Order: sequence, then structure tokens, then C-alpha cells
Amino acid sequence: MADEKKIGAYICKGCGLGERLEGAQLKMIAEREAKANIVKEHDFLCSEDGVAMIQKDIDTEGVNRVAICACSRRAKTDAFNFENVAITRGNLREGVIWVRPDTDEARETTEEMAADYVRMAVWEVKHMNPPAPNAEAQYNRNILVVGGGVSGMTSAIEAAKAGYSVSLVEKSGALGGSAANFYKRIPEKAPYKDPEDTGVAEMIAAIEADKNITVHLNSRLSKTGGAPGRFEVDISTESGSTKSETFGAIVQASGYTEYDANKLPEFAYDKSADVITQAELEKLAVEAGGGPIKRPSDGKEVTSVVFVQCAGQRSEKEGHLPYCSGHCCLTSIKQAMYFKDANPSVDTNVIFSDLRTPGAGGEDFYRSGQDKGVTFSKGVVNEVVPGDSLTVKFKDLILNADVEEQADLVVLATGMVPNSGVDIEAVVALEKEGEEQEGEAPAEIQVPVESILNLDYRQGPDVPHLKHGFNDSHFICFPYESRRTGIYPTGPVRRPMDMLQAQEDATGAALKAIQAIENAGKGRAAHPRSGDLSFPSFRKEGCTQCKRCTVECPFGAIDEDEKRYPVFNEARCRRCGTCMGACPVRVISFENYSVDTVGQQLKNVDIPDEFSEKPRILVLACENDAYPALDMAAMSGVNYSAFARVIPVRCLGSMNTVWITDALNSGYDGVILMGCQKGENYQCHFVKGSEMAQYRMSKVDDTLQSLSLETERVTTYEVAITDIERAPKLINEMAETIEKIGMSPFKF
Amino acid sequence: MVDVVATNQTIMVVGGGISGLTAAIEAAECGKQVILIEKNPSVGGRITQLYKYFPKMCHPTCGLEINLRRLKASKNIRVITMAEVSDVAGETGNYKVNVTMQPRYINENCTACGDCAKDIEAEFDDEYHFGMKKRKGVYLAHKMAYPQRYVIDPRIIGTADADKAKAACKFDAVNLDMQEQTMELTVGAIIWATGWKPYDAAKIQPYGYDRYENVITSVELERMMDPLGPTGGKLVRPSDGKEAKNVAFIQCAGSRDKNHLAHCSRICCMASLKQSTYLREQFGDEGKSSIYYIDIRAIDRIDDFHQKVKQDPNVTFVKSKVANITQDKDGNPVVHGVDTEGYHRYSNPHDLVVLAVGMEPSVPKDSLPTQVVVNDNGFIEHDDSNGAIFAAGCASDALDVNRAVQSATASALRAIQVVNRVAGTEG
Amino acid sequence: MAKKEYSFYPGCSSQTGASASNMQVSVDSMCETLDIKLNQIPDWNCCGASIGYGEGGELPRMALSARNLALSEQHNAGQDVVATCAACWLATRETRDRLLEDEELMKETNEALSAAGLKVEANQKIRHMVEVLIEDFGYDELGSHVKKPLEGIKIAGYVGCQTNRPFGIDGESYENPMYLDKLVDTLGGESLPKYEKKVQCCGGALMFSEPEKSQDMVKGIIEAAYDHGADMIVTPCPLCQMNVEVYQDNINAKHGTKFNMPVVYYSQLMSVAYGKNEKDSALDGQIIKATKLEELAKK
Amino acid sequence: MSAANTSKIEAYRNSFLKEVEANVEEGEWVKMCMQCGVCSGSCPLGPHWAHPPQEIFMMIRAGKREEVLTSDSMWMCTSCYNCIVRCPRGLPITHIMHGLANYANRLGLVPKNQPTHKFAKIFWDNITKNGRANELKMGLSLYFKDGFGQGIKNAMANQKLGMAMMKTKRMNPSELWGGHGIKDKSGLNAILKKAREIEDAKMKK
Repeated sequence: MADEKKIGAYICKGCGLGERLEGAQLKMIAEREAKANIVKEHDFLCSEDGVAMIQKDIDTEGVNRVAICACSRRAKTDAFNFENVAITRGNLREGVIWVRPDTDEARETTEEMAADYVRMAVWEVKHMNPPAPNAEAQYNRNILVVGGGVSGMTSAIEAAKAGYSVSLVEKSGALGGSAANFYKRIPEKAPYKDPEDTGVAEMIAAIEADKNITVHLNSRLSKTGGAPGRFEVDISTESGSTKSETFGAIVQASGYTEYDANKLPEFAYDKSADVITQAELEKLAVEAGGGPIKRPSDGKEVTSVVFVQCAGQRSEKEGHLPYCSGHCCLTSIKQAMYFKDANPSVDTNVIFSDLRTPGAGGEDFYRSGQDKGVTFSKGVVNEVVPGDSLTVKFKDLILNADVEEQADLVVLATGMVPNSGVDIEAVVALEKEGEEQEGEAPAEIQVPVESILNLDYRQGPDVPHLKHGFNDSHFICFPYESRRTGIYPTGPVRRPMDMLQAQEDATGAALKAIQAIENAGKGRAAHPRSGDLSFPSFRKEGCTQCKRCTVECPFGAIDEDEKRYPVFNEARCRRCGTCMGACPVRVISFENYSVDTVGQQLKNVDIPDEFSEKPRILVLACENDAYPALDMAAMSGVNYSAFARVIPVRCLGSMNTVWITDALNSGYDGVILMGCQKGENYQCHFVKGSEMAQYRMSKVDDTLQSLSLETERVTTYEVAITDIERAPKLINEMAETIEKIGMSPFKF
Repeated sequence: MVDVVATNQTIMVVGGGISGLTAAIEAAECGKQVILIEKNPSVGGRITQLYKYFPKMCHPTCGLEINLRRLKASKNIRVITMAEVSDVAGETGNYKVNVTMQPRYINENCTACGDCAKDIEAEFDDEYHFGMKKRKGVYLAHKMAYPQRYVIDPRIIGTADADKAKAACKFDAVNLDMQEQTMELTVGAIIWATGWKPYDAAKIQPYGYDRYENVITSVELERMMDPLGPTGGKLVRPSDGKEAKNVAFIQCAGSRDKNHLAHCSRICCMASLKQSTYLREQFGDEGKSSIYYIDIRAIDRIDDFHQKVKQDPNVTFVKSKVANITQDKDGNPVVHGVDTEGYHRYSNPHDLVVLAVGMEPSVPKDSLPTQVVVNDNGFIEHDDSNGAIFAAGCASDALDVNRAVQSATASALRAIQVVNRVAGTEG
Repeated sequence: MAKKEYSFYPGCSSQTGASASNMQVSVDSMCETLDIKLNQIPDWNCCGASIGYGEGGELPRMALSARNLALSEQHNAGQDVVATCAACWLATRETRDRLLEDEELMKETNEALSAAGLKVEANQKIRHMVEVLIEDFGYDELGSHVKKPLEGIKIAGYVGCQTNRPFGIDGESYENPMYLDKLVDTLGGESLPKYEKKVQCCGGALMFSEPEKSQDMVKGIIEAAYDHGADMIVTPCPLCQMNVEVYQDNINAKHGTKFNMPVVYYSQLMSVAYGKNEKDSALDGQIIKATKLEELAKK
Repeated sequence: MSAANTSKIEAYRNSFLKEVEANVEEGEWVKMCMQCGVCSGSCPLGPHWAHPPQEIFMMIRAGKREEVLTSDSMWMCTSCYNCIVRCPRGLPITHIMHGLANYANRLGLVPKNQPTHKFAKIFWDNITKNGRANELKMGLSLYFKDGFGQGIKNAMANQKLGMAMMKTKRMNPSELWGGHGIKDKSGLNAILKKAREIEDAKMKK
């Protein structure tokens, strides 16, 4: 593409812009001040005719930087969608006329507002380049699936069905995982009355028959490097042999380990052979093969069995699981049916606190269990006393009495503990504290500290954990968005779940892997900026190897080379710009988003002198939440101060403090930062962006003091997309504050 | 006539709620051609009517904003709104789908400037607010509506209002002559994501939803929390606008009940736990919630949210299915029943009763091919005989948003497998 | 409209000199106007009512009703069985339904019946008189015969339990049935649709064994009627009528209330509205006089 | 083994549940209860039940045979059918209560002087004697159910009522001598006898 920049600025007069604003004035500003090469007005810019006018300039006049001064970037997006050029939007409608009253006294300040947004648009686009797919983009149709259980096998089979080739790595000597030892599974089909075959054998057969799937048994990942489209993985077998392969994407289906019942002495698991876990009962059921189930201690046929739900689960007690494992209620019903179907005269009692059989199938299965004579008691089990006949002491919550029940066998519904590898954040925390007990992760739950993926990423060997050791996505609407691009945890390692859900989940994970491959191949970003071709690059000369970018990247995309310079792995990058915000020497930038694209906007705003009584307020707003909130405020006719100049940012994490100092130096009277909620329930879609911004701003006060400016001039807020009334209020409050404390002295 | 290009390598997604949107976008971002059919004027579905998601208490529109940006950015998706599937014929890899489109009376020229709605007098119940509020006869469904285009209510066609709307538009976007259209599309695979509807609370006679103003549904409560909603974001009771500081939540209102929905709707327990925090949010220590339940079903790791709410002294849990509701002289709904944990009778007056209504699947059996397996609860089963018609989200089971998205993503892959096979055989 | 014929099961309380004989009188008068012919089941026996369970087991109770069914099938073949008493209707319909869905029960029941040379097929529909009025006639038809609208008379429609549950009248809710209110309106009276005790239990058979508990419930039923400004209560059920009307003195004595609330049958309202005199409308059967009806009947 | 021990063993075993399923009308439904409590909350005499229906179902599952069968709770049932129409699991609760009462009666476990039990017996004898209810006799025997003296008291207390009933021709003194009845009494009694035989034959112990 031609290097010389040719800027076209297009000013719309529709939607009342023509009536409210002095078009000629804006045109002149774009030409004379901002020096746009071509400036045109149009009565209805988003119309076919208006769009054609712009396209013509692009094709015939060689315009390659387009500044559209009309409505918000969120409106008419499909109309203003031109190929191979840099585009920006000057928000004159939602940003100016819709937030200002249509009165004579308001007219002047409204005009000034519009004028600034035209300046900002042109100056921004001047420093933008049309992004081109990054050079490292590689297309690799191989998917690595880690774990040969139901989840892993499902991902493998489903991905293969879509025509991709899969390598399935299983650490044990056989496929099937935990489910391979199940006698039957919870039904997945109507009428949901009886346990069904697990189907594991069929899955294994399908995999062996599929030429697109290669299985590595007794194998682990000894090293995983690279990025989506070019993962380099060392697969090592127990025998010690190692072979390296490259993959486009990775599905992590490392499954779960059953909670250790020895941690529950009150239930006599360690004292009696006839107190067993659900998994152990499956083994007995397999041995019985549909016949009467015999108890471990003496092989006597079981005549009565008690199921203890939530054993060591849903409990705040030290060492217990604080969560519910989701499947146990259905599993106990299924297992009680093992007894009832073989011999209806066996007494089966399920002692539960909340019976959890959700969804269409769950309730039918519960009813079927009752119909078969399985009894259910709402109660809390306090103790199991060993003996020839076990005594289960519990409080019957319905009869409100402490009672005892005799049983031949007691089954404990212990929960799922995820095999999620090293809790890298806990390790980092420890390093910070500089304590002795190296590597010991003090997470709520101890997970096997042995790494699953052995990533050679700067930030650690495994996918960060979210909670309780599960490396789930934090996002309700985006369950697959892990914090390692192109690596998708699935099944019980992500969240406790039963087989049916695991299969559904694993199928979805397979799609995400395929999608990651397709995106990486085209050099496109993954969620949430999917399709974005821009990527970060840095000026090596300027870099001080301070490592801040490599530490702060929420997605662990940046490694370090031997000289400790950052290595950007574009395909791992989510384009949030946190690195750009972190860089103290401002050497990191994207083609179409950089310290300059924002810096130039704020610097070119017209700053009236100290006595004009026309302050300027800079608002940096997260483009996903705060900015839409302001847009919708405009749509609802909410007004805010004409002195505000709002600049959307990809994420507040991309906010570089130089913008603040520049703004203050060039005479802004106030600065407002609007980011998403941070902390445990963070809503930032780049995970740590708003948190990082907060952290950086904590240091800004010194800057203010050095400039002897009041700290109130700079404020940071958490703003949600629903803050349609609050966001404008925050701007007006700043305007009032400035009225109180006076204008900034830094005006020239 | 709308021109839509569809081949048997195209995936059709029926329903533009969170599941349909997800399925469409995920498939499109794998490079597939997708047609998204939505019966309402804008996409987004039920989640646009929610205030917050459990357990994170984040705002549904936040995720919607991202999905809409992905949708706008993708050249592979064709969205057709106000359209419904009337008939499906054919088999895997080659379906003929009849789509009927209702007239919007406003074309692509619309800039959502709002001039057409300014002087309209006719008002109708706003379905977005479950009729708790009125809207004009020319309207934008809500602030996040996509496509961002106004709609003219067919009921004003032929009235002076309609002409006013036409006259007001400077961009020639109003076309009062639009007619219902039908078209037949050929597609390779179909993702069925028609979602759910709240169970009709009036059918639960003992609770008197049809008799007592201060008995409302959980979905109506969500609208109340909307700053732009019927009560301006205030939690007040309908009868007299009094602040509703003492609220009863009745679980299994229509669910787990042979007289209504036999299945458990899964989301209601978490929804009520979530809504109990709304009371805290609005009234602090004065906000009191009582949750009447059979079993609290806070499944898997989100049970910690349940534990957290349980520790709130202002939230009371009563293990009981409420027997019936009466109204006292002050218009307080009084809930009657027995706390089954140790047998305690109660007759508790509350400011407001919220029925945690169940999920009724919106699966129109008759517009689907007969071989598609629909179970007694009205959900589409996974079954080979469904061919390349794949259920996503709440068309397949009672699911929360997280699981609906999971299911939608899975169904996207199933559809892709089909069209890839077709592409392979077609070379 | 052509004459309609039904196989009629009056029940013990409707016999002359029995507690609901006044209902029977007014029903006959009503039927005369509507041209309904009721063919009494010959030698019918007691249905066992709801209290029969204590001593009589499942099968003996089934047998009681089955005998009536058998006789009806034998003598009134092809006609629907109609009952005016809630308990009779309920017991008979319950028996029919269970016989039809449970083959073994059918077998055993017939085995028992054979002891008296009878056989049951349960092939007749069992209906309540109110069903007949609503379904076979409809409000418009019922209204068309009104000669003396019950103008200005406020009437609380008290449906009670067994006319309403578990079967009830088609299309009506168990919690808030409206048909008595619709009927009152049809007859030109003033219904009180918001009367909240319309399905409150009156104690039923337990009035005899648990009088205090039952009368407490009756108290609520009458209080609510007064709260709504009712001149009288109307009911379709003999036991309800009896329980709510005749114990008002006892309640007054115990609670110092001044209850004097007439309780009439829908058939009495219809009879009066249809222009019949006090006697035909069995107003003389009221222990608490329904003055306003009497005045109207006199006109 | 001592009774205490057996009951200990029997606790939460299904023996009593199975007995109820076999011998009690609609007893096979007991296991389907999910303890929601809607029946207990819906009963008009609810406050007078020592053990409301849903609790009785739990007691049956817990094997509390004596406590259940000697309870007078199920005798509180007014047969209003509220519980049946509201039960989310479709249990015929009214019938189960009737069945339990009847079963307790058969086993002679009903608490002494349980008034409804007495009335039920009086009623049944009354209607089976002539095939139709004789309200007057029933009323009287009811008054005298607790002995002669009490009977006179009751009669006096309700004298006014009785007079009113007679005045309105809703009670007929002549009923004392014969009164209403069916023709084929013997036939009816034969039927009932047979029915009882069939039922007894089916009882499992």
C-alpha cells in the first residue's frame, strides 16, 4: 500500500447535524487546521450515495485514511465499512448534539465541542495505519487434545468429524478416563428412567477407527511453546522417548481426581472396607455385572445401602470442597438403581441436603428413582460407626430428630477435584512474599502441582486458575475464553460436571480450537476483538527491558528473549493494549492504535484560556462499557457538560500515564478514567485492564503534586454499560468540581 | 423481496437470543456462511430483559455489546429479523426452509434518529417490559436494539400516525406499503435456538397472580431494576408504589409440578438468590428476602454464591412449597404453608411476592420435520433421526446462560461438520 | 328446546323429611321450567359419602356406588347420571373413573355385585346438576327464563369443596371458581366475585365429630360474606348449606357474634327468578329466612 | 431380639413402606412424595394435625409403624381435596389418608374415643342397615356416642336446632320408626359382605 498518507474527512449533515452545527465551519477546521487532504459534506452520509462518494475517493483519489464525522462508531457500522484503509469516527451525533440542549445559549459551546471532535478524528486517523495480517501467521490444521477421558475423546472425535486431524495424549495406558470404570451412566435420553451404557467402548472404537486421530498413551507434555497456529509440543512417553510436533490449537481435557475420602474421618472411610466412594461403587457394580452387589469386607450380598451426599463438599471446613460437584445427586440415584434393578428388596436410602436433579432429564430420573423404591431423606450425616453392620448417625431434618440407620454399605458422594496443573498466580504470590515453602500453592484446594501443559510461557507452565482450582472462563457469556489464547480447558477441569455436560462442553471446545486455528491462519485476533488484524510491535532501540509488558499481559502473550527483550507472540495476543499502557518508555504500539493516536487527539483539542470559563475535561472511556453507556445516555436524551471530550480506549489497561501528564500539561482542567469493575467479580473483558489502570493511577498523584495540581482533577471510576444515567453524572460532577477549585493554570 | 444467498453449505440459525447469536457468530468466525432468523425486530432475546447475571452480578448487555460488535464485524452472517420459519423439508445437507417475514415498514435507510416517533400518539403495551410500561406505535425495541432501526407497529398502519411517521422521515426510510413476504431458502444444516418463555403465572391459581397486584414474576422484577424501566429502577410494589423491602421469593412456580411443568427449570434458584441481592443493593439492611424452596439448586461451583447469600442475615430460607397466597387488608400478599424442616406452619405477610416462574421451551413442534425428537417436556432431544437439525440452548434443555452458550457452541460445530462434509463432496 | 332426560341420583339428604329436602323441591321446580326430566335410579343406595372410609374399606365403598351404577345402566341406559349432592356426585364419579382405569378393581367389584345378581360396566357419564345447567343449557338459555330478576340482592357464591375438587366444573379454577357468580349475574342478582371464602372447607362430615374445629371455619365463611355486604350465601352443596346455615346460633353463642345469614341453593335462586312461589322455591325450608327472596317470590 | 433393637434395625428400612404399599388404599404412591409440604399447608384443619400428610409419608419411610397407625392425624381429614389438586407429584393424598385411617381401624390401633372414628362407624352401620342414611338416628346415636348422660346434654344443647330442622321439614320424627330404606337390603348386604371378603383375602401381613 502507498506509504504517503491521504486523509479524507467526511462531515455528515443528517440527523439534525446540519441544523444544529455550522457545517462550513467544521469543513474549514478539517481542511485548514487539521490538514485533511479531502474534505466533503453530505446530507445523508450513510446513504448508498454517501458511502459511494467515500468509496470513490478511496478508489480514484487514493484516500487511505478516512475520518467520518457523523454518528457514533457503534451506529451504521455496516455502512461505513471500507477495506484496506484506516477509519475513524468523529462522534458528532451521540457525542455532541444529542447530549446538548438545542438552545441559543448552548449553541456556542456545542459548536466548539463538534469542532474538537472533528479535529480529534482527523488527527487520530493521521497517526493510524491500515492493519495488515501479521507476518507470523501460520495455518496448522492439527489439534492437540490433552487427556483421553470422555471429554478428551469427545473433542477428538468431533474435531475429526469436521475434517481436522487430532493428536490425543493420555497419561495412562488406556483411553476412557474415569468413565471407563463406570458400570452405567446417567441417562441422556427420554424417558430418563434407567441408567444407560456409558458408550465409552464405542468412543474408543471410533477413535481407533478414525485415521484423523493419533493416540499417544502413557504420554505427557514435557514442553509446550509457540502460539496458536504454531504450538511446538514435546510429547514424552513414560519410557522416556520424546517426539516434537506442531499444532494449531490445544484442548485441555485433563479431567478430575475424586476427592480423597480419607480426609473425612467422621465417615470411617479409613476404618471400614464397607464405606466406599461413588467411584468405588462403580467398580463393585462392574464386578456384579447386573447381579447382586456384594460388600467389600466379606463378600456378603448387600441388603441395605446408604448414600451420603455432599461428603466433604459444599462445606467451609478446612480441607473440604466449598463447591457442589453437580453430578453426585444424579449419580447416587443411578447407583441406588444398580441395587434396586438387581433386587427390589434391597433398601437404598439417599441422605441429602438439597437434591439437585436439574433440567428436563434430572427430575424425571429422580421420579424414576422414587418409583423404583429408592428412598430419600433430607438430613445431615454426622457420623458413620464401623462394625459388622454400619451405623449411620444423622439428623433427619424433616422429622427434626437425631436418628440412626443400620446399613451393610455406605457410599460417600465425594466430589471432583480438577487436574488443572500449577496455580501460577499462587506461585507468583509466594515468590512475591519470598517465602521458603517454594512452589507450595496455598490455593483453597490443593491441586496436583505437577504441570499439565508445561508451557514455556513467561508467566508460568499452566492455564491460570479461576477459582477452587478450576481453570474455567470467568465470563458467563463466553465460557470458553481461557486466559491462554488457543488453549481451551474443557470438562471437569473447567467446572464440575457430569458426562452429558462434559460431552457437550468438549464439543464446544473443539469448535473453539478449530476457530483459533482459522483465526491464527489469517492473523486475526481471537475473542473479544475477533477479526482485529492489528497487533503490537515495539521499537527495540527504545526498550529498557523493564519486563513490565511481559508481566502485565493478561494473556501471557509476551515472552522474553535471551537478552530479556520482549517477544510478542501475535497469535497469543488479544489486542487489548495493556502492554502499550504499561510501557514506561512508550515503545509499544499497534498500527491503528497507539500512544500517538490517542495522544494526538487530546493534544489537538482547542484549549481556551484560563479566563474563558470554558474548562476542558478529558474522558478516557472503555469502548465496551463506558462508551456505549454514554452513547445510550445520548439516545435517551440525557445531557452532559459541553466541556467534556470523550476518547474511547480498547481497554483502560491500554491507558498510558503519559496521556494524563500530556493532558494536564496542555491545560486540561480535569481527567476522568472510566473502566470496568475490577476485583473478584471483575467485568473487564481483558481480565486485568481496569485493575492495571487503577494501579498506574495510584502513582499519578505524585505527578499532580509535582505540578502542584489538585488531586480531584484526576479521577478513576468503575462504569458499567448500564450506567446510562450515572456516567453523564460523573462528567457533570467533574465540571462542578472544576468550578469550585478553579481552572488549571497550565494553559498557553 | 429480500435477496438472500443461501446454499447447502450455508448454516441457518433459528432464533437470535444468546444461544442463536452465539451459534451464528462462532460458526461465522470459523469461516462459515450463516443466516440468522429472528422473529422479533431485534436480536438479543431474553438476556436483554435481565438486569444482572448470576453469580457474577455482571450486566448481560456487556456481553451483548461484544457479541454485537463481533456480529457487525463479520461478513459471513446475514441477519433477518421479524422472520419466522414456517416449514422445514429435506434432509441432512439439503434442507428447504420456508421463512415468513413480517413488514417492518422501515427500511435500511433508517438512521435511528427518532424523528418518525416524535409525534406519534398511539401507545401499546411494551412487550420488552412485559406490558408494565407503554411504548409508542413507532419505536426502537430498546437502547441496545440491533439492527438499530425503528419499527412501525402494524396496528397503526392506515391511521394518521402512520402518515405522520412517513412525513417526519427525511431519509425516505418509511415504507407503509411493505407486505408480509415468504421465501424458500436452501441450507445444509439448521441450528434450532428458539429459546424459552416464562411459564404463564396465571395458571398457578393458588398464587393468585391473576388476582393480586403485588404478586409478580421473577422476569418482571428484572425489568423493575432497569433505570429506564417501568419503575425507573426502583423496587416498588405495583398496587401502591410502596417500596418493596420485604419480599418473598417462591421457587418452583410452575416447575417440578405435574400440574404445570414436570421438569426443573434449573435457573430459578440462582435467579432468586441473585434477586435477593437486589434488595440489599436498594435498601441495605432494610431489604429482607424470604426464599421458599423445595431444594436449592445452585449447581456446581456457583454453589459458593448460594453459601454467600445464606450468610446474609437478611435472607431467610424456608424449606417449603408455598400452599397458597391470600391478601390482607393492607394489600400485603400473605403466603401460607408449612416449613417442612421440623413442621412449622406459617402465614407470612410480605410487601411483594415474586414467583420464580419456570422455563417453558418455545419449540414449535409443527414447523419442524416429524422425525425431530421432542420429549414430553417440550425440549428437542439429541438424536440421530434429527438429521442436521441441532438444538441449541433452551430449545434443548432448561439451561442457564453459561450452559446455553456452551450448548450453542457445540451445536455450531455439529452444523459445521455437516457443511464441511457437503463442501468435501462438492469439492 | 326439547326435553332433556337424565338418570337421576338424588342421595339420602334429598329425601322427603331429610336435611336437603328443600333442595330437592327447588330442583324439581327449576327442572320444570327448563323442561328437564329426571329419571330416578330405582332402589338407589347411599354413596358412602366421604366419611364411609373409616369403617368401609376401598372395595365395599366402590361396591356401594357400583350398585347404583349397575342399576342406572340397567334401568336408565344411555342416559347420563346426574347428581345434585356433591358427595354423591364425587363418590359415584370417583368409583366410575377408578373402575375404568383399574381392571382388577372392576373384576373384584363385579364379583361383589354378582352376590346380588348385578353387573356394572361404568359406561355412563357421571355429572353434577350444575354441569348440566352450564354445559347442556348455558348461561344465556338459563337467563332467558328469568321472569323476576334478583335485582339488588347481593349474593356470595359459596362453592365449597367437593363440587369443586378434585373434579370441579370444566374450565373453572379450583381456587377461584366463578360459575356461581356468573349464575347470580345471569339471574339479575348482584354477585360478589371477590368473596375469598368461596372454596373454604366448612368441615364437611367432621361437623359431627369435630364441631368446634368445623364451626371455626364456618365462622370465617360467614364473616367474609358480611364483609362483602352479602344479603345471603348461595351454594350447590347440601352439606355446605346445612353446615353454614344451621350452626349460626351455636357460633353466636360461642363467639358473641350476631350471625343471621341466609344460605340458599342455586336452585332456589333460579326457582324464584323463574317466577315460582315461595313454596315451590322451598323458601319455607330456610331455618334463617331468605327474606329478600321471599319478598320477590311474593310479588 | 428386643423390640427396641428391632425398631432400631427397622429404622429407615422399607418394611413398613412395603406394608403400606400392599395394604393401604393408594399406598403405592407414598414413595413418590418429595417433601414439598404443599399438602400440609393446604389442609383446612392443618393446625390440628399432629403429623401433617407429608410428614406422615416421611415417617412411613422412616419405618415409624406404631406412631403412624396410632396417630389420630389422618382422622382430621375433612375430604376437601385441596391437597390432591395441589400436589406437584400427583399423589392422591386424601385417599391415602382415608386408607391409612381405615387400615389403622382394621388393626384396631385407632386411639380410644377418636370422635371421627366413632362417627365413621356409626355412619357406616347406619347406612348399611337400610341402604340409606337415617339422619335422625345418626344424630341421636352421635349424641349418645359418649354415654347416656353426655347424650342427653348433647341433645339438649342441640334441641333448638332439632326443632328448627323439624319445623322446616328437614327432619322427620317418624324416621325413628323405620324410615327411608332400600328394597333389596339383603342384596346390598350380600354385596358388601363379598366385597369385604375379597379385601380381607388380599391383606398381606
